[in-house]
Amino acid sequence: MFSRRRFWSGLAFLFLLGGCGNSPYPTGLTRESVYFMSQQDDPRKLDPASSYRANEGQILDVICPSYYEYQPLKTKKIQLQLMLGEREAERESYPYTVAGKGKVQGERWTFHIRHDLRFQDDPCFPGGKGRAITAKDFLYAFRRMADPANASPVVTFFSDKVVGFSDLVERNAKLQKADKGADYVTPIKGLQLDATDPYTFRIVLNQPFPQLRYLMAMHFTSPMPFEAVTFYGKEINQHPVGCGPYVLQEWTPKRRIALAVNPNRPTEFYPSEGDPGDKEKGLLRDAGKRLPLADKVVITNIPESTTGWNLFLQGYMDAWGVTQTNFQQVMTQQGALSPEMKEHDIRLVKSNDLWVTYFAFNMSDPVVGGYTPQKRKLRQAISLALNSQEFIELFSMGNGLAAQSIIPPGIYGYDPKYHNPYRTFDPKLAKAKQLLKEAGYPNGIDAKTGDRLTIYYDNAKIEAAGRQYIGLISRQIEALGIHLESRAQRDVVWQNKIEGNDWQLVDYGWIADYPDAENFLFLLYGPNKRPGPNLSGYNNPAYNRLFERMRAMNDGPERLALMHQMRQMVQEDCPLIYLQEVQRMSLYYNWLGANKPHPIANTLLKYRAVNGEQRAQLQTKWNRPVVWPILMFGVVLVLGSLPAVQVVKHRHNRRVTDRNPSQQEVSA
Amino acid sequence: MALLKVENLRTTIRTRNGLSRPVDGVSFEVEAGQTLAIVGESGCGKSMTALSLLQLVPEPAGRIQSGHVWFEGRDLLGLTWEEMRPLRGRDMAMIFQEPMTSLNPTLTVGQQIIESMTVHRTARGKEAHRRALESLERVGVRATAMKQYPHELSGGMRQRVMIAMALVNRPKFLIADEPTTALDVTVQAQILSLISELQKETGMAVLLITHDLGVVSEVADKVAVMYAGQIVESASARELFAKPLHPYTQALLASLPSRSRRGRDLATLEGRVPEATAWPAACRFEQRCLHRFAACALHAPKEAPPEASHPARCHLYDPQFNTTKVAAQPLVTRPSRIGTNTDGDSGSAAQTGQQGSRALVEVRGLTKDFPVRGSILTRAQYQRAVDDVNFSIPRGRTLALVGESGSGKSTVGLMILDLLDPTGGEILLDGRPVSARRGPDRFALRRQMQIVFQDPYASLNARMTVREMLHEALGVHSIGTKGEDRENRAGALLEDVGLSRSALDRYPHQFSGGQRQRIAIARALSVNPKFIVLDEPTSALDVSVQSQILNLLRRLQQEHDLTYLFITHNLGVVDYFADEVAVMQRGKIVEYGEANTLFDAPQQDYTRNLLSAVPTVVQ
Amino acid sequence: MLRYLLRRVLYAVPVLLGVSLATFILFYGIFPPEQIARRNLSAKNPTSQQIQEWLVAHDYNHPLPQQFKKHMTELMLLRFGRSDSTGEEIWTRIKTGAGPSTIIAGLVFTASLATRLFFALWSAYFRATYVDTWITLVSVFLMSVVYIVLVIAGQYLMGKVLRLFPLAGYQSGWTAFRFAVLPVIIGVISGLGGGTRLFRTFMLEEMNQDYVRTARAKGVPESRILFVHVLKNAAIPIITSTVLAIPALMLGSLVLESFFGIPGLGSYTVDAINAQDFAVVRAMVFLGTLLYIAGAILTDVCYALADPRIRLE
Amino acid sequence: MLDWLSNLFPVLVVVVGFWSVRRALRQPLWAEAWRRLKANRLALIALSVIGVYALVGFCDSIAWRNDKNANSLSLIDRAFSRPAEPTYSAPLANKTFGEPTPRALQGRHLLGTDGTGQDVVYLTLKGCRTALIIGGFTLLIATPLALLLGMLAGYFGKRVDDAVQYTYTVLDSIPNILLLIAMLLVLGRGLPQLCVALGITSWVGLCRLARGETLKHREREYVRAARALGISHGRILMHHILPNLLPIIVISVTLGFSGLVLSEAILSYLQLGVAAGTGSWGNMIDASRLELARDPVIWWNLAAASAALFILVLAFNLFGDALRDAIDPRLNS
Repeated sequence: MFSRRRFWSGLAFLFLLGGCGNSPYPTGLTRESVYFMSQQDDPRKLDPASSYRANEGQILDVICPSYYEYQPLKTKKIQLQLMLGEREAERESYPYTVAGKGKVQGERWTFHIRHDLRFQDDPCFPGGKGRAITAKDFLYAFRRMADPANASPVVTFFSDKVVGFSDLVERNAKLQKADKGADYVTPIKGLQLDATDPYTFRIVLNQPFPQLRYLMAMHFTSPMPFEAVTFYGKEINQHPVGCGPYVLQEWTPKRRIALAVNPNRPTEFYPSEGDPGDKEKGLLRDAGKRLPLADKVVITNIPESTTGWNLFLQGYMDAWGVTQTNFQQVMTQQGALSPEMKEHDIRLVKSNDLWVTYFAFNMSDPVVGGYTPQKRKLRQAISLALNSQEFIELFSMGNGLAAQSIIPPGIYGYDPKYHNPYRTFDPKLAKAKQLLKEAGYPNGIDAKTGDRLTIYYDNAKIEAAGRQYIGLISRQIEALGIHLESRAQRDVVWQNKIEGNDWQLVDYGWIADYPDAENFLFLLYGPNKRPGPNLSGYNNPAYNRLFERMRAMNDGPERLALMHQMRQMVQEDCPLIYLQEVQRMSLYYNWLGANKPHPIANTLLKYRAVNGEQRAQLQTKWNRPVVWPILMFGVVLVLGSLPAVQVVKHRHNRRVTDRNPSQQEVSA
Repeated sequence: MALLKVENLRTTIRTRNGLSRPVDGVSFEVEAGQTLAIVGESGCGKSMTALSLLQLVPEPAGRIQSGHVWFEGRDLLGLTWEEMRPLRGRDMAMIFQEPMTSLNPTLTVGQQIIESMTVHRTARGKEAHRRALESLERVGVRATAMKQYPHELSGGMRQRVMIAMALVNRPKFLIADEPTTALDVTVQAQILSLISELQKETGMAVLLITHDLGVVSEVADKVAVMYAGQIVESASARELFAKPLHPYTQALLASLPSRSRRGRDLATLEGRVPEATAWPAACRFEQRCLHRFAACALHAPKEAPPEASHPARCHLYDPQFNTTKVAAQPLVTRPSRIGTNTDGDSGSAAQTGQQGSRALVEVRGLTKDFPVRGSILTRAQYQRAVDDVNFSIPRGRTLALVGESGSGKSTVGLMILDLLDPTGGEILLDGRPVSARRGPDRFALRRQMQIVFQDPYASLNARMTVREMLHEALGVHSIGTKGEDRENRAGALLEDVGLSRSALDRYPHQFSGGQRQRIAIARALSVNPKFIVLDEPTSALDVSVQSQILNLLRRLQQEHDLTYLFITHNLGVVDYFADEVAVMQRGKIVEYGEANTLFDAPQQDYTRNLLSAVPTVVQ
Repeated sequence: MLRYLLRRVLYAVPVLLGVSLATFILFYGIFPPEQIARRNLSAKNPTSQQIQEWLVAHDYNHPLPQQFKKHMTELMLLRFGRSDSTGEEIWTRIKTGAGPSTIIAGLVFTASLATRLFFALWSAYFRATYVDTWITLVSVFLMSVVYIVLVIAGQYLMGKVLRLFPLAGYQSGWTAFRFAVLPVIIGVISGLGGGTRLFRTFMLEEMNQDYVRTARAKGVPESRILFVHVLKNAAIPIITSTVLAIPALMLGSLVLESFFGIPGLGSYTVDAINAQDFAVVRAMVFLGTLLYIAGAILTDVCYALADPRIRLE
Repeated sequence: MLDWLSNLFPVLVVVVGFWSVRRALRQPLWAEAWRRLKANRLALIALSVIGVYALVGFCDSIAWRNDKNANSLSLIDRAFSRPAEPTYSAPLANKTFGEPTPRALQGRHLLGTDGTGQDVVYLTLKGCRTALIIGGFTLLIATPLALLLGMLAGYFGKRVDDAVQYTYTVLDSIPNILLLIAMLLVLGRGLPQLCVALGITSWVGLCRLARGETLKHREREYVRAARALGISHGRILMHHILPNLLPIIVISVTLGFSGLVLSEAILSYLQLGVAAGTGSWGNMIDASRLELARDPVIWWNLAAASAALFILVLAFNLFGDALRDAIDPRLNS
């Protein structure tokens, strides 16, 4: 039977092709000094002016570094260190005149960049060789942010502070409407080149803004060659040209991103000091080695987290996070790494994130918003009903702190001793029920109309875990007798609702852009209301005044006192229900050199060291294919078919008559 | 010794309704060079007998229970499937009724003929090809057909190919299962003569299965009449037609329409063949037999001894039961209800004389084109199906429209009824044009003309009871008042066509073919039409049922003063029934005239061919 | 034949016009571009000015009739433009995605056809025996399993437990087959039940035809009847049903590709769904239609090759 | 008031269903089919399984409020909802599953609980209604549309036929899944949207079938006879042709039903299924993708949902097959 033979030989052929095991990488690659990681989402774009997503930053920041960067080992007290800068920027007071306002106290910052900087080699440069970098390239990056075509997400950080920047933005918008290109020529007062030194530039601000240093550590301020912009045009999104330790070697959408060492990279070394205890942990082992440590980084796109976790277990990913799905397997009940994982050559690292999650009330909503005592009490009651601990247990495997205020640990101003009276959960809900009654809703029933109070919870939690989340919050709030109606929508629809101010309760998180309390406290600053970062639209003039004072200050007791005052106000008004301060648990294979997560730095890829030999050995050991079930299956199939052959034989020898053969003989 | 000797063959088939016994103790012999015809109504087990010989009964439901099939001295029933296979197609070949479906549509004619040889290793390669060509040539198919596919050939050609394929291995025995039923009369004649020629050449024996007594009388040496799974009578052809013994054979012969029976009722066989799952225990024909007497309902007639030259399985010839020793006389047709019009012409001719001047239906220059192919992008091309047809039918008379299939007969009928728009020409009913009418006028027309179709299975809506059908027809035309009045009318209609009122509550599938045709006629009559188009009303029916319907139609014509357009290809029926005949060929009327004159002295070659091709029973 | 093909291709034009009209109604009538802009901009707090800017940038800023003209001509000329979410040329992604998709879909297509045919023949050959019963039972069983469960279970078993194939990923060149095996096996199994049963029905239908009886009467052996006579005739409905299954193949590649991280057109589409990228979805709908129509024309050609009764003119 | 209305609908559906089945059984075709079905044990089992699902779906559709401010609870809610647990628990376990410190459960759960602590048996039962609505409601949209257009096209031919054929050729040329995606993208997530989108994509097949059959029947002699009697086109379509199409319609609907139910699961994977709050097997299966990666695996969610789905689809497949055999026109004539 020809078709049967063809089938089996075809199957055998497929096995032959697939026979070289389950490694998703080319043979031999895992033996080399390559760091393998995965991303669930493909970066949408890699352009320093507009990339904003975390998975984009992680790649972009090692290609396009900035003046400053974060010291990778110092996480107790987050510190900046120089990257492209030659020395610390000089900050000086700079009074200047504004029409109608008179003299204003501004600031002038002077930046001195390194002299040995060169862009990576790229076809956009003449001869394909990267040219030297000057201060011009830094200012060019600023002007790109002001170009509406780039839709830079951080343009507001600068437009209200850098002198003349907002005018430029407006001018560019007009130009775009007239179908003309943005203005890259007209000088603006806030961005100045030094007439004599090509490696110096100055930024003039209309107000004191000590946080500018942090902005100068973000990739938005990374120097940019205009050649690349001209050369790649609209495709610049896919062709970042920088001067960092790595260059983008391959980007196959949805498949793989590969980073290779940049031969033109500035000389930099693994730091030789860290937090106390880092040396004991071996974190300083590579001190003084030239960066980057790994020759290559391969980022594979794995949309399914299940698949990614299994690939990690097979040794094909070097690092992975502890999530709800793998928690049981990874952790013991005491919160330590499970013995199986230890045996599997895995280590666990815990760290804090500058990430706080909260529920926000819409302060302009007629039901939950407003500043009357009744409305306050309603919010306080709801706040009391929500048990952070349960959320942490369920969704963060018990890792994370029940947040008491908006400022997370690691930021100056965090107070471990502070307990928010409205975030202290009491299972009996006595106080909450009392407050609800005082708010006019005894047992959740509107005293006036007799209707049950319904609160709408808008969210984008359409996937499985989200549904559990909704279930939990419903249960907790409905314990008060209030009816919580969840309106789960696709992310964008949800965003639209928020923009349209058509919401009552949402949950949100804030990850720090830079490690300063201002970056958290501004979430409640009135003028920052939507489309600014102030989601709830909280607008308390007293708070606003305090915030404006606090913003310009350097850290110190005076600033701290202001912060406490502000905290007290927010506590009573209760526009937000703080949920948790997120902690992270990461798993690393031991073939990966010592490393330390950092709450905010995006440049960690260059500090990853890999022992490829060890990895390759273990991979082989763990991934021996199991073939016998397939063979068994085949054998069962063949054995099962054997009687069928008999059936056919039988069929050939069948008679259509039931006649008794003896009868035949008689008549014959 | 006979080439093939069948003894007491019994085949059963398991069905949903129980065990069916289509072949129930059949014995016969065929000598080399001889043609044995097995005749009988449908449902008598003829085809299953043929299939049983080759052991091709439908499996696994069908089994051969007992008996012997001796072929050249070997008992075939002792052989296994694989032992039997070399005999099939090599020593014993078979051809089937439907040449359309019996050939593989995806293999060329050549491939299929050559396959017959290669599977038996009788020839291969060039030799096989040569022999295939030879056999095609022999059956009169051009050599180019070798590379053609069955659908590219006409029906007659396909049947020739089937014969070529069957005969290429020079079998000793050929089974022909209704080989000409699906073919036109003229083609039928060619095929039949071809088979007998080949038989003479090769000396093979032929077993011919057919229901057409005409065919039998033309080609068979011996005839076996089969009824209800048994052979009831067998004799040489001449003897059988000259002196039929069994009442069944007699009835079959008597029910054949012919000119000699014109104006009289045909003999009918009431009832139908019993179900094969429940053959009556005593005489199986007893229920329908006009000669039955007491013993018939009690005892099964014995099979005649094999030596008998003209055995008939009937108590009449069994001395034990028929004590009067009077053999049955050939049946005399029962006297007609409408008087003794022994001379078929006189009655109606007289009528014609009175009314001949005024035609009820007149057709002038009727033309119909059908688009052959056409889409948005190509110009449609047309084929002329009906070409300038003219005729008129006087009130109360019958015009027969005859011709081969595809000659445009039915199209004319549909156009007259305004069911199809004519391309040109005009149709007058009572002097007023039909197709020009609009609205209520057109609707009123529906009451005046009706149609009865060929296939009694397709012409009744399977999802409606007879009552629903009749009430709908009455209701549409507001005949009678709702309720009891219509109920009475419906009942009366049924009684008029010879069915009982109890039929009202039943669905079409609960009736036999003949009964269905009666219902269709009742439906047509429900609106009291003046004119009925009969589109091959009997060609799907057995001879015995055909005679019932013809009798009915004749009676109704007289009682209701109906005018008929009788479309048919069966010239025997025309000869019996029609007053005038129009012969159609390729859309045109080639000959038109009074029936008797035309049949006696056909003017056109085509008509002559048609007439000569009709096999007639020589009694 | 050539004339026929030309006519079929010409006939595809009004159909494609209809399809682009349908997409126009869907994406411009029911869901106007302002909404698209809103959905794409929402992460950055759209003001009406921003929406206008976005519409200008993505060339949506025309009055409806003009937009209609533009939409129709661009689709007809296969100018798909740029993605709404990433601004990338859609064609470049189609070009890179076509390779993997073709490999996966092509392998699934041929392998399923072969396996279905195999099991159907097996079933027909052993009809009315336990082999037939089992094949039928397993087929109905497979038909009732949800595709997703099959995918999940297949990856779990073959990739994780047995470690035979890479769990996910893709590489170009010959090594692609390594990554294709697992998805292809799953794709094949998913369609095996329905396909086998259907093919078996076709074969049994043919086995009841008169010409089979003729062949038996000719003494043709059963195996030859099945493999020559029946198979050749059953090929006709099989071809039709196989092409009718092409859209189902599309569904398969959507799920398979996104699940196994194969960077083909399927996962591109799924990403576009998640990113609310209307331009890409629009382009993929049109492209899918084109492929489908091409497939239908191809079927007709195969049909004519398999069935001598049909002649394309 | 609203409770009454919303309860009236399922009752109406059931009453109309019963009424039409009873009426049909008086017809010989269906009576005969039913007689044959009764002899087929597998078909009867399948039918009773479908009956059980339908009963669950029906019970889940009958809902009322305890007081005017509470959520309305269906019979299923009242009978099967179990105390919500904190999180996962294994079947019949007494402690939670997958937490650092397992907590005691308030009750036992036959199939365990899901991440929100909901009883899996309860969730699975809740999925019945969604599945039946997706299958039933979609067919309710698609079937009349398909029949109307198909029969008109087949019966009148010419322009009508051209228009209908063009419409469905266009729709059919767009691969179903892409059309679904495009529509759901525009319409948004939700049960009604899903039904509409599935309805629009699934009428084509039936329409084509209805057109072909009508074309065949139009040429049948009984239709010609009816026309010869002067019966109006509308009446011929409704009383003569439609009853003759019913068998194929019933078969294609029966077999199409399972396809629709299955497609919900796939659309859930693409995040295009029913809204998150609506209990559906597709959503449960989608959720279990993550649960399968856990070790120890959380299998009961996937197992329950896919078993429920599997059994329903299997029952429909088996019943559809048996029905097809029972009203096979070849056996019928």
